[in-house]
Amino acid sequence: MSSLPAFVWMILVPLLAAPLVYLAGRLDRRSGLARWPYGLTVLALAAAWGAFVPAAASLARGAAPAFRLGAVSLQLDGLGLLLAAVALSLGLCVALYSGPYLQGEPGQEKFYALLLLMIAMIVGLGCATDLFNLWVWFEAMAVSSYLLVAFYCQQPASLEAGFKYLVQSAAGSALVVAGIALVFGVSGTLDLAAIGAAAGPTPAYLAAGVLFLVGFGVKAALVPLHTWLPDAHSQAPSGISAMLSGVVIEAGLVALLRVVGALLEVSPSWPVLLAGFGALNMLAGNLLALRQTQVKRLLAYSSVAHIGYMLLGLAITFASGEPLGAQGSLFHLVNHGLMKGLAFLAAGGLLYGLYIAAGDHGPLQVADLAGASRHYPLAALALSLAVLGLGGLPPLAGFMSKWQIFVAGFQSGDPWLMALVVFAAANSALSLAYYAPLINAMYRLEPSARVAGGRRLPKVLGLPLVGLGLAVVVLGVWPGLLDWLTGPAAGAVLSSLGGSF
Amino acid sequence: MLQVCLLAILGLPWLGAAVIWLAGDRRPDRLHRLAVAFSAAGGLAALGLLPQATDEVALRLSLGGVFGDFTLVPDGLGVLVAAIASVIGCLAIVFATDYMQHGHQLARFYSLTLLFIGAMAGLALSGSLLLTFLFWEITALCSYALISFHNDDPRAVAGGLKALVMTQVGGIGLLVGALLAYAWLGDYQISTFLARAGSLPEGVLGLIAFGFLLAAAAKSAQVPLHSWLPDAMEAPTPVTALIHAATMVNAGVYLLARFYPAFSSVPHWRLAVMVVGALSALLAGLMALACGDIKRVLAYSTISQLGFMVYAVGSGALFASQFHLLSHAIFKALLFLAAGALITALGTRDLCQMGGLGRRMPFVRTVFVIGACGLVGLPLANGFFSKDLILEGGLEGGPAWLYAGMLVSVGLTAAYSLRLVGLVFGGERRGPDPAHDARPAMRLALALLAFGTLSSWLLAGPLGRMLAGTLPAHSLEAVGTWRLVGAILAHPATWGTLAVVALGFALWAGRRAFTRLARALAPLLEGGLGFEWLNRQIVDQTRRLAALVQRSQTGQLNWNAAAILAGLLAAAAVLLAGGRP
Amino acid sequence: MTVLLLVALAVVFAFLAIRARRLITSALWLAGVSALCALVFSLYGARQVAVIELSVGAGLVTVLFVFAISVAGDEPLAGRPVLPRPLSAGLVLLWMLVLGGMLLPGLPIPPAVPPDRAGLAEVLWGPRGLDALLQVVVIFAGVLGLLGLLAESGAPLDGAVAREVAAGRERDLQALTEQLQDGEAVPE
Amino acid sequence: MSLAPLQIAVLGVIGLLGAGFYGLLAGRNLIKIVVALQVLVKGALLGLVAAGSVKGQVALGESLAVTVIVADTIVAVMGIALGVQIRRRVGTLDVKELSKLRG
Repeated sequence: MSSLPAFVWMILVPLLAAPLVYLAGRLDRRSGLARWPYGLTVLALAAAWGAFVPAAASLARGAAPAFRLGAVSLQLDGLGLLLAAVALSLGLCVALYSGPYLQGEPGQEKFYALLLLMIAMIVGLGCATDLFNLWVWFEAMAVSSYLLVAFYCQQPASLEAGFKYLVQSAAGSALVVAGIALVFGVSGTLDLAAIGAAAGPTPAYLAAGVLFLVGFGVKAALVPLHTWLPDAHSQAPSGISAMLSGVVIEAGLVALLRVVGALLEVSPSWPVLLAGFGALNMLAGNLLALRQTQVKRLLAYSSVAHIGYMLLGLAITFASGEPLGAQGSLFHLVNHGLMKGLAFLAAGGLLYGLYIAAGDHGPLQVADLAGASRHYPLAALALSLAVLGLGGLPPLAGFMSKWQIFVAGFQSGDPWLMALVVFAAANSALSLAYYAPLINAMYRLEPSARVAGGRRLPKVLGLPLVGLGLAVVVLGVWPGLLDWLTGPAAGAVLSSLGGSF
Repeated sequence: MLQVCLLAILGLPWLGAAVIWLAGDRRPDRLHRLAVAFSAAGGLAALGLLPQATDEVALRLSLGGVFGDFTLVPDGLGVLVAAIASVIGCLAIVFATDYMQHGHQLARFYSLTLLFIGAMAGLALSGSLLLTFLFWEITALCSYALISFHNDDPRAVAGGLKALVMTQVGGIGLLVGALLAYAWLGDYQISTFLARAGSLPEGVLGLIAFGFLLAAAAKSAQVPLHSWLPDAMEAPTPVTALIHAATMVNAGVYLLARFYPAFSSVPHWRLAVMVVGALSALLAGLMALACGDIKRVLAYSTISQLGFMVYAVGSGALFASQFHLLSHAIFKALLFLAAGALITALGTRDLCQMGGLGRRMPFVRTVFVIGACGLVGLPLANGFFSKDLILEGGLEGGPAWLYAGMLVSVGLTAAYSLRLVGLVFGGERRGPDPAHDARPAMRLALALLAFGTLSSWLLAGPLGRMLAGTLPAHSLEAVGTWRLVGAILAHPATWGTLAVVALGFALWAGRRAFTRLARALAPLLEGGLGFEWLNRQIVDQTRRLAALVQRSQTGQLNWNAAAILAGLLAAAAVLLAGGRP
Repeated sequence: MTVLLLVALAVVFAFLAIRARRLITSALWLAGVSALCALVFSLYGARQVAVIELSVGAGLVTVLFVFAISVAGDEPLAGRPVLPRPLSAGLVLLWMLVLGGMLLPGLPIPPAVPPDRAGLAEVLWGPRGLDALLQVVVIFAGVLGLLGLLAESGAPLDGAVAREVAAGRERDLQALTEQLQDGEAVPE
Repeated sequence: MSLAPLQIAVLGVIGLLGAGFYGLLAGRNLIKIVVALQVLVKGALLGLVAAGSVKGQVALGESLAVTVIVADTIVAVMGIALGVQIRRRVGTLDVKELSKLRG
């Protein structure tokens, strides 16, 4: 077994830990605290980091670690490493956080086992080189996330969200399979690189491209396919909201990127399409968030907007063939994972203190936050940092990645892309109109009735907040810190475009 | 030494901000002391930097990639603005130790104020466009957070939000400019840009120039993006004095002055700058006449005075603009802090409830009148010299009709200043008696500023030398203080200006003759001359659009599926449109 | 020709499954679609997957549907559809036309390729081993999900908070059952 | 007119996808929505098998199809379970009623 490359252990460790966690939870049922599953999960994710380091090191040495089983191979490249980094870091935070958050809930062992499975599937998805295999990872990720979304399965609202999520995601996945059938029927191969070599502007490939775009687009929350997102993000337990928003929709984007990269030759309109969806996402996401009164729903719509920024960066690379746009976009992917993870975990902390600890599953309203800063100083500061970063204010991480995307847009010299960059900047200004009131509410003096009667937060809950908050600030001050991750990832995107420039 | 000073100017306030935030609200007196200590140290460092001004890069931090090098260049312009920020910041904090005595959330107040001081100094000293933009946004962030410091007051929240969004929209201009410059020159350094601006295509340079004008107008509250400043008066008064009178609002003028050599050749740019400045000076002066809130009057007067500076930059009188920037920072901070002393004593900002305060608060009256002299530009106060320099520059470098407009603004300034002083200190007492005259720490800050108002014009010579010596691209000429004073006094325009000031006084004194006109104009002026309406329209339309989009999220699964189908059709259409070989 | 007929029949059955008023009819039509598909598969030479489709798609899934219907009830829903019917039909037709228009005219008629001799099991456990392993993961995740979804709130709880939660749930449940009983009592 | 196997399969795929989508658009009952999902996947399956057969890789097509069948059955089961749970907790199977989360 020692001959397995390190990156496979990143998948295997959480994967193998999942049944153990479940079993441990079944044996440990009496206590209702789920100490064992919780501890094991955190341990497994920490161990996966142990595999991450050598994997990253071997990639940095220029080796391309690969693992082959039968005809299907997994290969770690920059993009996969980046996705793994986001999934593992956010996953560790979420696992740490969920222990106190879910205290007393039934079925925690399933929660942890599925969380581990989902993380493993996301890491695997990033390494897939086979079209069908990519879909299988994707589907496995989706299947493990359904229960996580509908975890409070006694609550009508989370059942509703879970059902909508399941149906739309399954419809998208059926479209992807149809697309795979088309590609397979025309090219006779499933290997992404071979497809990339064979694909041309024929109607069959075009139709497959449409099916892939929409199929994966449902998961990546392209407007108008995003309709499941606000429901699922707002109803899931907060840790899962963070995962969904910070990693899962990005995993959809990465899958989309892989496939579109292979089908690049099919149509010259890919950049137009990506940029168009990007603009639509930014505008619709921001406008929808503008009128929200529920905190988690607001944050969910802001994810829609942020996917738009990532799409814009990718469109710039697709149009110009320069890696900078993709690099900015992937940097933004990482930052968005950190910032949105922080935002959801902080909002979840407040939700916990104000509602869940009292057995109430109502939505956290913006008005409830009034005065939160005095009773929950850490959560309030964390949420403020997160939304300021999301709004693109320096010196926080979100500003730097947006800047990188903007620079790429201007360097392309294309007036349309420059106009889109200006549009994106205007959207950032617009987004402050709903981020800022959150902060205003939290720093009010007069506490809301909820805050006045809120419970204290467990200490462990604060740990991920501190970690993510520091990351958001440090990356904002020193953006070059992640170049080792985003640079190769952008290179991977470029090479998946087949060097057709 | 230079590097130490630079690091101290930026680092000490930020360190202080962090320390105070962590210290929390538990022991207010310790917070007061900490804040004063950190800001005073920063102020001293800034004063120490003044004689060391140079046009060389003093500090360089390479971020690599598309972030370039972050550099600090302590040239005359930067050092001046940084020193104003640090010193007046220190005085504002000294004042605040009395003003905020019974305040809550002191830690937040002091941290944000210190954060602002550091950021403002950084903005002034930055030698890289990206760093400038970065600090530009941080100052906007602090300004927003401090305007809505009293978050329980919906007007404060709305004012903060308005300021944030408007300056952000303006910031897009700076963003576009910086991005264009980087895309064409491959470097963020301002020195590179100034040296190689001529090599840029004409259209690109024009875009940058007008982008910067947009950013400057938003930051310096110039027409038509001025309407956030009056609403920003909800901030605690020391903050108003510091951010919304003495420092941050100067950033726009500073930006225009710094890049003037690159943009002066852009067609219509200079005229546009002058028109924006003159229009702001004129309209804000009019609005100040009709306003019933002491802080809002001062806010309009700030817009108007900033208009003077912008006009000066446009006409090429760079030294005059920076000289007036210094004067205005001092006398306007004085006026605001004095107003703050009035407000704490009375508990109101309403002019209708003031009056007759001259005898009850003699100290405040004295300093307030000194400040008003500076504002009006009466001889011996610093505003006299700087404003006259601006007008002379305008007469030489700009069209006569704009000069005439500026003269009207001078008269208006005199009129509304007289009105303000009269309403506050003259006449009968129209409300409850003040609790007390200014407190000791307040007095200290006010006295220092009053002294500055009366004497800062003596610095004209050294200031001119410093600017001329360290700004090679601007081709400025150094003139000694006394020669300058002599030239001003000998210039016929000076006496014309003084005559206009007298006319302005007469206008207010004989206001009964214009009652009908005033009554007709009042609603127009109180409504902000239609700019408020425009703002509301934009906000309302955005909200309406948002409501429309929100209806598309029906929550019905069937519609969601239809959206997927629509997405399929749209994607197919786009791919097909471009996909035919 | 047989294939065409079977495929056409499958599509017709599918529409019938969608249009059926009763759930149980719908499930049976679906089983029909599945069976027809299985037949088509076997005509395409894919005998093993045909058997699997027949047993899983037509068998297992149908049983599940019938079970679910027996649990959840089979009342027809009154009222208008959410989307106007012409709109749904128009959108779907348009989409089918677009897809058909893209695919059918330009589709190359591929030369007949001699079928490979490999069996399903060899391929599934050989070259596609990774997929097969992931199937296990999917099944595991699915089973966990199912357990979670169908779990009753009887799990042991601990601490004051948990007792509160449980009490709240009990109240909700009671209210709901009362509501349901009321609701069911009315039509009779 | 004689159609090649591939054409027939494409027709079938389009037909089944269309039927499935119509079910998603017009279906009111949760269980029926799951039926529509099943129809959608049947279309995709048909495509996979036909593609394998056309390319002379029947077993490969079959193996893909099996994977899809397994994954999709799991999804269907979870959908049904959610539906049953919704019937229990919300008291209806009507998708129209299931729109408390909106805007």
